[in-house]
Amino acid sequence: MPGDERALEIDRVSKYYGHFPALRDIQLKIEAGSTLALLGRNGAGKTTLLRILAGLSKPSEGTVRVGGSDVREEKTRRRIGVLGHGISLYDELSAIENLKIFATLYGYADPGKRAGEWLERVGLDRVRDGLVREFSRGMRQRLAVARAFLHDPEILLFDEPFTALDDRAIAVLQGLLNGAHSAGRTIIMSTHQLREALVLATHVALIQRGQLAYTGERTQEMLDDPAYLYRTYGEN
Amino acid sequence: MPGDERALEIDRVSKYYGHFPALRDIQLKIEAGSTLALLGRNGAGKTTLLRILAGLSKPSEGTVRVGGSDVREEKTRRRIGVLGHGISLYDELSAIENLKIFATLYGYADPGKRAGEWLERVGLDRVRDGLVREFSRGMRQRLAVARAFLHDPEILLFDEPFTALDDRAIAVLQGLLNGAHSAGRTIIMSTHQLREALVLATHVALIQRGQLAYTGERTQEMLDDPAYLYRTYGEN
Amino acid sequence: MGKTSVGSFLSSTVAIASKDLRSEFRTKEALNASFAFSVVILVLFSFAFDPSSEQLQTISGGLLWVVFSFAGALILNRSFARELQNDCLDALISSPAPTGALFLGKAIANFVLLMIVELASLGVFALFYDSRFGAQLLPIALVIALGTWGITVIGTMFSALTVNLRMREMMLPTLVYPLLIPALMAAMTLTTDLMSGTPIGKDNTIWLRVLIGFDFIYSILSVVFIDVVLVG
Amino acid sequence: MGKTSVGSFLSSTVAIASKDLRSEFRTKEALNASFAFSVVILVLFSFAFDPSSEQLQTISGGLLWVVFSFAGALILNRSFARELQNDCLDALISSPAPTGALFLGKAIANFVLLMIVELASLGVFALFYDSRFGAQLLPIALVIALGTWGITVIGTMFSALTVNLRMREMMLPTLVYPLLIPALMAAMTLTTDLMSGTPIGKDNTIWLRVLIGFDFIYSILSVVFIDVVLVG
Amino acid sequence: MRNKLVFVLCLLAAGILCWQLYNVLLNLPNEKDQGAIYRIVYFHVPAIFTGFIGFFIALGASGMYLGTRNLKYDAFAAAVTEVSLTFATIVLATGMIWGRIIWGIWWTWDARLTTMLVCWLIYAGYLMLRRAIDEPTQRARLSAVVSIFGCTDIMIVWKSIEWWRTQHPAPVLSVRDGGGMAPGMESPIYWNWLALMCLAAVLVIIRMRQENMSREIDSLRRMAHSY
Ligand code: HEM
Ligand SMILES: Nc1ncnc2c1ncn2[C@@H]1O[C@H](COP(=O)(O)OP(=O)(O)OP(=O)(O)O)[C@@H](O)[C@H]1O
Ligand SMILES: Nc1ncnc2c1ncn2[C@@H]1O[C@H](COP(=O)(O)OP(=O)(O)OP(=O)(O)O)[C@@H](O)[C@H]1O
Ligand SMILES: [Mg+2]
Ligand SMILES: [Mg+2]
Repeated sequence: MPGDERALEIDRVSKYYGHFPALRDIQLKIEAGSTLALLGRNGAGKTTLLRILAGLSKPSEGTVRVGGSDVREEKTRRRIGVLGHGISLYDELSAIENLKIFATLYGYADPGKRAGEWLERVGLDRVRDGLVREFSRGMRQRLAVARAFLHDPEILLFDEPFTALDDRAIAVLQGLLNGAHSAGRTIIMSTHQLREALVLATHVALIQRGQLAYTGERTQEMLDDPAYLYRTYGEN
Repeated sequence: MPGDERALEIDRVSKYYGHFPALRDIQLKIEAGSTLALLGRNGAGKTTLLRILAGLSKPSEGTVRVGGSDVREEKTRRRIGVLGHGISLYDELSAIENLKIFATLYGYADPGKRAGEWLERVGLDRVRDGLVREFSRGMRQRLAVARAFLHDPEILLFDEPFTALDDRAIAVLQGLLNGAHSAGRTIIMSTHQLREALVLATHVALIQRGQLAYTGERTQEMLDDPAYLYRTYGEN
Repeated sequence: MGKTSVGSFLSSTVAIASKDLRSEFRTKEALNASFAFSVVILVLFSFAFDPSSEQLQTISGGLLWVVFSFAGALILNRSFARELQNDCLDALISSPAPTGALFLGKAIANFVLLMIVELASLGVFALFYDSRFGAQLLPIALVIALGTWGITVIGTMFSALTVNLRMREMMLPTLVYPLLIPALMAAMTLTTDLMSGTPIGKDNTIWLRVLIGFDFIYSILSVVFIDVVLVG
Repeated sequence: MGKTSVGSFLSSTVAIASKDLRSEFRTKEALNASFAFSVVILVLFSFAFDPSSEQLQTISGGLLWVVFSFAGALILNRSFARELQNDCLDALISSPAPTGALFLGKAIANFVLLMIVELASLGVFALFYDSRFGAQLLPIALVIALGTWGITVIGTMFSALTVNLRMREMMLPTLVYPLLIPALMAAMTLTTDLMSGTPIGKDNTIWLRVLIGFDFIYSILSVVFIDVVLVG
Repeated sequence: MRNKLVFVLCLLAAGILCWQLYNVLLNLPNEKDQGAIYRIVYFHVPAIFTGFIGFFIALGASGMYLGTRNLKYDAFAAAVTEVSLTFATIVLATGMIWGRIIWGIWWTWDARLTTMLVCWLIYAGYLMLRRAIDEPTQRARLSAVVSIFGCTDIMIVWKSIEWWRTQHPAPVLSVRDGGGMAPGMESPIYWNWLALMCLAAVLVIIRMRQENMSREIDSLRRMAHSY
């Protein structure tokens, strides 16, 4: 498929746990620069799909490609940033140490500099040598964002980013996401907090029992009444 | 203090982790039959307070009393039901076995009968012998509710009950809570999902850095604009 | 404590013990692993020490208890860790069952599981190392039961104590084994004596007393302090 | 593999190894626990076997490796478990660093930690059991390094393999120790020989070869299969 | 079709076993040193051959699984390992009985015996690992790796003991370099081996069917309980 070199293409992806199909035949193309809200009930398969996109698990069938190459390839992984349920930080290490490790893994020549820049960007340079163990939940969350997006990935994956965060933390995160969107990043996030997600989304995908039930642009209708999607396309 | 024999009284409760005050001088009386939404930012101390109310941890100072007796007393614990972050069920045991254990611990003469009744009530009698490990998240949640309220407690404590649940599961839980409220139970729940909580609440308490910043009845104002409370009483 | 209170203490104890036993017997994972581990230790020791030597009789008691305490650690490790899975421990603690009953129930379940593994290992040991227990079967069984109860009480207590620590797997052995040394010493001496045909008599009753004293003191201490450990 | 690719493999390996070492040296928890455990085992064995006996020379090699492998398990256990805490493993796997570098980095860190604990235990051992290593110091060091690398490779690999299992603490020893037996057998024989003054010569070069072969084969196998284990 | 195969193999195994049992017990003379007990060799040796062949087949199947990710290979590997472990147990049991009579002890820490025990432990670990993992795909993947590591290990152990003097008899069969048995006494070993191979095949087929079935049931139940 020629066209956008940076788009993420999910091509007939299925994932079986034994014989149980957690995902069936997902076919989806995500345009570069769009923000996709991945919706679906508990157990629909959102986390499974995101883990496959992140290269953390392999699809049983089908492929996921970014600009034509597989997600498990080294150069593709460099283009993807992931923030899952956990914050993926080492409690016993300091903020700067945590970021430096990942900067090294992503092949930066001067990991210390890169790490320092990001600490500043998320407002943690004051506590650069503080151990993560001593950070509050909000600080941890910000550091986690810095860790995940240190390498300026084109594609950002979030699994339930708003869960268990308070209003202020959600606002901060929304701000970051908005910034990434304006900078032309592709964002994919799964969530149950429809209201918070739909504000940001340009596109919506609804998964139902492992199958894609709906995909399209986000409409005003959805914003006004978040339950609309489930009512219209979801089973009951 | 004479008056309502069934009220929950929190009397100058403080909790220190080392020198760090997670709760300071909390003074609060919760009337029998009310539904209290316990609000506060991340790290405010909601979970700490709920664990103290549940008798899972001891306050450093102050007391918590139900009808005049301490929460760690046996007869008081019988009046309290708790549902925390975890579902508190054994994955390797079946639904009925799980409930039977707790019915025995709560001293029921015929634990099997009690367990069976509750399975019916939450609609899981069809899978009474299924192992919890194989249940979906929704089924687990319903069984957890049955486990927590098996002994018909007067006081129900919930820590972030809506987190990570989908719309349908939230509706089921709200229904159960509404039912408990109509039956005259006292409900205390902490949450960040203000909208869902405020619909149910009769009272609201806002904790800020371990201190009680506001307490009172829920007003129409709050319902219309959930952020109102934080704006008015919260710091920024 | 009134009569009903004793009754509810007992029924809680039984409920906890039977829950643990039932879930273990359903999968048999800890039993199998612990038994396999004890066979592995026997094999390792057979390389480390020449098992065909004369000296074997004098060390077999020691060897046996080393195997018991290491293989048992696998079972004890899981005892309270089993409750962490879905925060089950919180539900148990917030129930009206006294924490003492909780502890006793778990200890009893662990004791039963340990005894099963130990009897199986004993059989393997007898086969592999050509030992005979025939003559002193009853006293040996008594010593094993007493020693095992010692391991169980300390192990269960510290399983509770370490359950919420980050370093659970490491802290448990570091804390438990040093404490167990008197009980293990007594059990080792008695077992070796009995296996070499010396009955329990004037020379070694002191060890028996140490063992019984150990069990008694730590059982009491554990039941008293378990509430502090679990609730605070 | 181009030049830069080798370079990035190496720098990832170093980053992982130094991260593990740094966080361990900061708390020293695993080191302390593992060392304490090895002392406890030595004490236990000194009760189980008469350490003043003549026979000691013939068993000291065996004893040493039993101590090493048990105390080392505490460190290896934590190796990948350390990554579970905040789902750090996911971040590592989704980074462009090859999983082979991940494995090697962790293995190197574990090797260093194990060697530290082993040297410390060796000192304690020499004190307790009045052994002397002087004469064959270099060959003994070589054997210890080879044996330790064997334990490390298998231990790290299976730490990765079991990291997501419910029964991690039990499955790890059950799988690892039987696999380690050839390496341990070889290391035990060589150490005992060297400690009793026999140099490595025609009788026991075969054991040296077994040890080297073991290390070699499993290092290769692990680097090849780690991706299957971690990603799928 | 499969049922017929199972039936035929069963008949074959039973026929050969009966014939050879008759032959071994009633026709063959006692051995000059060992007396009657030597006859246990007709089960001891065929069982070990069957078992080891099984472990190697399991290694192949595990490799195939990792290559193709087809769960059929996993079921096959599991079934073969399980059956082979049974035969390994038979070797241990018959060997121990034999040793009790000939050597007067149940067990000696001789290299061959120890190797066999290590082998048994490794594959017992494999089966325990399988039981500890619920999710079939993960189970297949991880246990395939264990199978590969285990088989390698057994080859190493096997190699490493070739230089040990053992109490256990050295190879005696003429196909190897021994040739110390009378021809008439040797042939029942091969016949019994054939019979045990048939038996093993039957067990593997049945076990595989069961494995597939239980996975089917498991996923149906999951399907019913999820969502
Ligand atoms: C538990 C005890 C025993 C075990 C685990 C055991 C194990 C084995 C194994 C693994 C083999 C195959 C070796 C090979 O083919 O190289 C074997 C073969 C054999 N075993 Fe045993 N054995 C045991 C006891 C005995 C005893 C007591 C005897 C008789 C004194 C015996 C006689 C033989 C013979 C004659 C062979 C055939 C050797 C050949 O030609 O390959 N085994 N045994
Ligand atoms: N490791 C696993 N083994 C077996 N089944 C699994 C595994 N992981 C997920 N599943 C199943 O796959 C389905 C999809 O799970 P997934 O976690 O992707 O759902 P989700 O959409 O993220 O749900 P939630 O909103 O609850 O997070 C579920 O039915 C789940 O039970
Ligand atoms: N076991 C502990 N040891 C040390 N500090 C703790 C412990 N538990 C909680 N705290 C601290 O006490 C404070 C209150 O924590 P708590 O979990 O009660 O907050 P919360 O209101 O439930 O927050 P959230 O909304 O994030 O769940 C926090 O600052 C937290 O860091
Ligand atoms: Mg999810
Ligand atoms: Mg909380």
